[in-house]
Amino acid sequence: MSEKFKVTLDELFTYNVAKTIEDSTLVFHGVSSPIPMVAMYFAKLTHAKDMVYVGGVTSAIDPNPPFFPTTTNDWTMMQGRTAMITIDKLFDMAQKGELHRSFFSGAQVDKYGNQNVTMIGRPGKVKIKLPGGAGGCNLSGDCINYTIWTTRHRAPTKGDKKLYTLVDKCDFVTNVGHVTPYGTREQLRLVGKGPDWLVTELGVFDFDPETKILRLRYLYPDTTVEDVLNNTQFKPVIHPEVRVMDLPTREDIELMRKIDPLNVRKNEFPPKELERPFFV
Amino acid sequence: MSEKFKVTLDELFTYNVAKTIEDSTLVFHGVSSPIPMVAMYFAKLTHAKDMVYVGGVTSAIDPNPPFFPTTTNDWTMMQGRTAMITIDKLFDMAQKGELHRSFFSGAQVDKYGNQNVTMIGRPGKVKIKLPGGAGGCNLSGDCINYTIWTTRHRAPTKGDKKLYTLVDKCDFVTNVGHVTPYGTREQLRLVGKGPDWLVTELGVFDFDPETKILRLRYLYPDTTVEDVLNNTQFKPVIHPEVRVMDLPTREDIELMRKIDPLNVRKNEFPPKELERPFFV
Amino acid sequence: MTLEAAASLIKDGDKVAVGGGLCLREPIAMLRELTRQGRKNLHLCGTAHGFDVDYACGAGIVGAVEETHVSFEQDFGLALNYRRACESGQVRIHENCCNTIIQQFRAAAYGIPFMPIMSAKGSEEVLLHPEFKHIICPFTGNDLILVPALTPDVAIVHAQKADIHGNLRIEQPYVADILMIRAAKNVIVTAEEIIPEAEMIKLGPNVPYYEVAHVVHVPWGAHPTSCYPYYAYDREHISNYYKITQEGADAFKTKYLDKYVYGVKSQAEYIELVGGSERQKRLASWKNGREAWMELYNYE
Amino acid sequence: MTLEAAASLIKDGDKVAVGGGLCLREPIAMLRELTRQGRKNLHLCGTAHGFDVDYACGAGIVGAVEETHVSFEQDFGLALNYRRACESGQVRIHENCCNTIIQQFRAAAYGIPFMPIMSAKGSEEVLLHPEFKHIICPFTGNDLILVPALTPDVAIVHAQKADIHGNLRIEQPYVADILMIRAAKNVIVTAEEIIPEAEMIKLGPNVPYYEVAHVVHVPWGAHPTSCYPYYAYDREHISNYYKITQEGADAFKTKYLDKYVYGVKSQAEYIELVGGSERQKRLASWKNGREAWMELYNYE
Repeated sequence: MSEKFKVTLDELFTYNVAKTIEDSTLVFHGVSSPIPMVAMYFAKLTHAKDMVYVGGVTSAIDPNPPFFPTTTNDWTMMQGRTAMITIDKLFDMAQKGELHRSFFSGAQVDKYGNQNVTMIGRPGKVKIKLPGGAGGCNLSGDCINYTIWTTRHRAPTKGDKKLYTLVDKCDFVTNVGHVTPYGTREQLRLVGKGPDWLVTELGVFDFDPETKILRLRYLYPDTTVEDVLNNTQFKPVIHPEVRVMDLPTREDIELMRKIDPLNVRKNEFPPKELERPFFV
Repeated sequence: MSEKFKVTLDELFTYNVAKTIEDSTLVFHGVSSPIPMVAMYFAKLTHAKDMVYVGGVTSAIDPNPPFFPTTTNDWTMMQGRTAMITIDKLFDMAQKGELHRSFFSGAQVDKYGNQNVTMIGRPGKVKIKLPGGAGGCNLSGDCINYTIWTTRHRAPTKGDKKLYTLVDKCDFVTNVGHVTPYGTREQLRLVGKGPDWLVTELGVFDFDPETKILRLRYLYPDTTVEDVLNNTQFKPVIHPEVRVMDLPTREDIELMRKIDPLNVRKNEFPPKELERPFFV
Repeated sequence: MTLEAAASLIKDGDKVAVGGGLCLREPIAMLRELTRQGRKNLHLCGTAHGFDVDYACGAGIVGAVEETHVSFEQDFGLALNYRRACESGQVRIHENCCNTIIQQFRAAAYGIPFMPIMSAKGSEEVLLHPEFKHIICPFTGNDLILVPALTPDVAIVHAQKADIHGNLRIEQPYVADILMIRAAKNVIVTAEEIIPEAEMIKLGPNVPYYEVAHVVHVPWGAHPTSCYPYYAYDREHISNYYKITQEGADAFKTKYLDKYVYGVKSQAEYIELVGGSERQKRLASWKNGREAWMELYNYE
Repeated sequence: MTLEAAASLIKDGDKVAVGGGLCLREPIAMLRELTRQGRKNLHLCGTAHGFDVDYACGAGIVGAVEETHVSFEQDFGLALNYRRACESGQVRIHENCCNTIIQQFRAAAYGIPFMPIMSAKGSEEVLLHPEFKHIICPFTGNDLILVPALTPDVAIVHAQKADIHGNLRIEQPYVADILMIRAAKNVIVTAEEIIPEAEMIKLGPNVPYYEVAHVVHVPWGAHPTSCYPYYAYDREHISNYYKITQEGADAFKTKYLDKYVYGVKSQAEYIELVGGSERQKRLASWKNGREAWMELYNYE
């Protein structure tokens, strides 16, 4: 196929999230997670066929959802399942070290991968009450690894200052990254090993093994290191071999569109970002 | 009906156990408990119709067993049930203070109602390994009240000494009575209030409110205070109004025989005891 | 028992565990009735919720929220009544985390004073919970957080099926409902259907009667959240609701509460108001296959 | 996988959680195979058991018993092989109590180092468990016993139905099996029936495949204990077994082990030996109604 096939940001983004999932692992997504929802099922149908797929908040095991709904706690997510477990059991599995991957986001993500989903401001001085972390505070400690995603890396300017999502320090730490206000994961003797990937609309990061600071690994075909630096409050590590990400195939994208006919994956993006043109 | 109706010891005994069950309570029996099995269902069908009847080890709620089997973990005990719970939940209910009554026995029962179902001898010097308490060690602490029963009150003579079941002090305390080797129930802050009845083949006891020592309340039509004293290693309190127990009606006995066609209730008795003649 | 009588058993200031979660099987009819009765200062607790908590904050019946998440997810976004109530200080923020609160319900259900958890260390959510304790584990030497039993005064749950004795058949996902029922001092259930005891026994209740104090028959008691298989969630109603919440607290009172809560005297009237049998038919149409089901999420 | 291969995964000295209980659904075929393979010093743990533990003590494969009760109940009485093994010191006595060990399995299943319990205080069973710790509860001031996670090296369970992936359908009563499966490092299941995955999904597995390492198809794998609905417990076989145990350890070896264990090479041979299809028909006859069912308990 030599013709160019047009894809949109949500598709590349979801593909990047899917690629953080290894085969033969046990994987769960939480609430408010359209992109992980689609990415997990996509991974299960492509490179991670032996993944144990815990279908979100309903805790169905290996469902085949007819489509993805706009909420994570819907009977669509239980269709075609192999088994049901209960949420308390899911959290047990995590605490026991059996949950290999989950997905968390935040209104703020700091350089060590801590996330804030609780409040802008501080207790007693709340400026914006965010939705809350659901299971994130526990699972970010317990699951072996997790993927952070945010579709709001690009920092808008308000008056004379930029409003960063990737901040030097979170107003409030809900979900724990590598170095928390109370010490490192090792000092805290947490069960899991912490976040290993961050996917944003500007790039894909892992963590520098030494400093535990976010490290830029991949760019989109239309983003530069400078774009990333301009939209990040702290100075991320730049991987010496930073390059444009591997792109999905046309078949990958067709599959993604087929499994997500309501395009719930697009709901997470500011409309303007979806206009970015990509071709595979 | 003026004719005399012949009944046997197992029937009077089971009737006495049944009468320790109050209506509108939640009641459970454990393993190796033919008499409580029959007594509970009998109570449910007679004076305790609103009892929540946890049908033994299967944890069926309000079963209607077609007959009583010779073991407590049999599908007979799940027939005609309203619901099933699991054993872990049963123990939760007890720990939470929701289990009103259970039934325990022992190769030894001491004056405070402690029971030994673990060993004759001491750890490291085991003379007879008894079956073990199953849930008794926990439940004797947790359930609100419980009934002790033994069909071996009568102490046989071996050589020059009597082998007592009702002993001054247990070789080993498995299930806890009112005063344990480690203090009183109040000192230990246990959830339940302890045993309130002991039914034997010689009499029925409650506990002296002051001393917490077993107190003889009722005799069988054919037993005397002296019989009881001769077969008890310690000196029980004798209730000032000790008298012969209230007897069941002919209809009661007919019902009991009907629900227990295999006569599992008789299994607990030395054959000779079953020859004692009673009439109602 | 009537919904009015059942709601009257809940007192101002009670700690109330709310069943269901996010868009699913939330006891909304009960919350509307509590609003009509002028209940105040309820302390809501549970896992990840949405319409219920946002509604109750907007209705002014809440004094504290101990849920783990309140939003309309990516469908509509932040829960605006909840935000306003938290940001103004009207509602005390006791935000919790799912496993933490599950363990707190477990401790209550199990009759023990606390549960140890391995996580939450490093998170500032513990700042919202001065009642948590730390110990050095006598077995591992690890620093552990001990989270105390959370015993709701009452759990309010909407179940698919109940019988008159209180046996319940709740369909998956249970969310935390079965656990909350075991943890709470008192359990009040609204049920979509009351079925004969014999039928319930055949189905196999997953909550036995003695755990449930009161059952009220309330068809569409979870609307506008879903109560499958009877109805999917009413995205159109929630969309309209959300737009009203965007207009502010006053608009919420006049356009939503006055109409859908104070303006109706019974659940039957409410059902008529939100679209009656036509609407009921539409929300049951998810059963007609993938296309029909998708349509319910796609009306705009 | 064959029974031989599955049994070979269990090592001398392993801590083995044994499924079922008393007269019900015990993994006896697996215990016989472990006997043929000469396994030694197994540390058995579980709740209230009977034939399985008594058999295993008589077969000499046990080094420690951490069950809560071992007997033939009032049907036959004390478990004589178990008694001999305990009284001779061949088997270390770690007798436990049902709720205590359930909480220990829970701690392992939940991934926490311990559970607190409210009871066992005052009982001397704690003398058999020096690993228990006491603390003063930081919430209530009450003295609490902390019981550590009990993580079996392997759980051996006999299930009614499995599929080839390891999804299980275990019928009530589960006893502690589902909990043990979650607590153990490794899970080996013998199944009465292997059914197609589609049928399993329709029934709804109560143990998902990823919790089970190995499944072996072993019809009559629980005999002589019951595995309803396939067969009631074989009281005649057990009565005969019990009489042999009354004759002493040597008689048990020559009259029972040599015949029913070492004398058979396969489960099919075993089934023939204990009565073949006639016996299978008889033990399935409980389904024919009350009289037939009673007859199985009444043969003497």
